[in-house]
Amino acid sequence: MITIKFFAMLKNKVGRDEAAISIPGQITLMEFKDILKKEFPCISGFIDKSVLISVNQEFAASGTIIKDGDEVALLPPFSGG
Amino acid sequence: MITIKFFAMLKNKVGRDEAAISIPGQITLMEFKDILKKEFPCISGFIDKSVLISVNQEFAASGTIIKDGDEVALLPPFSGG
Amino acid sequence: MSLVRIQKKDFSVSEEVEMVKASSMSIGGVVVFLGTARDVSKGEDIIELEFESYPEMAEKKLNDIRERAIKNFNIIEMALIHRIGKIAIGENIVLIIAAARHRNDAFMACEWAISELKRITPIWKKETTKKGDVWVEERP
Amino acid sequence: MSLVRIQKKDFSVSEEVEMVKASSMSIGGVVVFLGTARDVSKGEDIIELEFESYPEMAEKKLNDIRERAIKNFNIIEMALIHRIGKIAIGENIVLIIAAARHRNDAFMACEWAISELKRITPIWKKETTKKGDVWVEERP
Repeated sequence: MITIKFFAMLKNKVGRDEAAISIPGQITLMEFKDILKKEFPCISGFIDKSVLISVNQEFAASGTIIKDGDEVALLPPFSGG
Repeated sequence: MITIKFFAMLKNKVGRDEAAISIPGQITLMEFKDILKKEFPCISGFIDKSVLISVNQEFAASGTIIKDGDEVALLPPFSGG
Repeated sequence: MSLVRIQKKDFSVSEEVEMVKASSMSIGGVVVFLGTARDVSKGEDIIELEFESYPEMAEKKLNDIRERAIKNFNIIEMALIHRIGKIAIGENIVLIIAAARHRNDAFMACEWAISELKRITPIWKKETTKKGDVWVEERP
Repeated sequence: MSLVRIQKKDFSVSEEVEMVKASSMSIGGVVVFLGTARDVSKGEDIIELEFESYPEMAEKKLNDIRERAIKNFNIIEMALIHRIGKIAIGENIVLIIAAARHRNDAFMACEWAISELKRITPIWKKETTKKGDVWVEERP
């Protein structure tokens, strides 16, 4: 299982702060994004546009490998400070 | 009478923090400096070189007029902060 | 107490400065940035702010900023504290302290650290105005 | 209590910051410079410092810096406090607080103010080392 975390406006849109989905073996973040967009259509626009993604609390790129047990977080533009 | 104030190393050299001298009417700071150098020969080198002078607590230039009742201060290079 | 924290409660600027100063007798200049909640943002009256973070990752990023600041600037120590939860107008939000032998290094490190915090730390601000609540969506 | 002071006793950074913050609800960024007595100066071990001022003129100059900072930088308020008398290693010497809507203005004003203080304020530092007492004769 992959744990998915939602923050700020994404949490509001999805209606919860965490979800879990299973994936077939290891896939890239690019492939995982397509799964996310199908599972959570209400935020697919954000996933394409302004959201950064972290894997196990480190910023991830399109080629980052996602595997069972990972924690993936969808991060809207930051506004701390 | 003119009040003269000495600070920091000048106070140590002159051996006191204040003196009073009288001047003939109004003179420029340039002329007053010559009087100071005669009155306080131990600091005449400083007066020529590194000392700023204030008149009534404002920085003064060679042409500044000194008159009875003024407070003149000899200011070594600052080292606050 | 750690020099890098995400916390709900307010902090004391004096106490945090003393904690940083205690790290060395060679500190000659300390520069502090304190971010506070102001009453107007982009022309809109603000009633209240609320901050949310991705706690583990946010502390990781603040630690990372501290380590890079000490490595890349000529500073002796740095503290970074960010509050989360509801914050009223006038209250403290974020505190960064940079301590160095010489003041220029402390100014440079502190200024760099607050802009780096805004760039890489997963923290989000919700503004409550008369029109309602809005998550601020801006990348600084 | 005045925002511009020359005083013997120590100051509380928190209390001074709160006093500046109290001037406006529109403050979003506060930058503080705190100068402290360090253990080494130009390779020489320092045992103790002592500061002397020309009190009336020094306060006048600090007030002048505050007024020019508010006029020339986009800041809301500024405080400047300098201690005189004997100061032990690690103790506070000088505090400058600049409060603005936006942090860049506060950084610029604070950095300008400390260098202007060093340039125009009649305050002198005596360093006590193992070799004896020396009035520091340097124009920054």
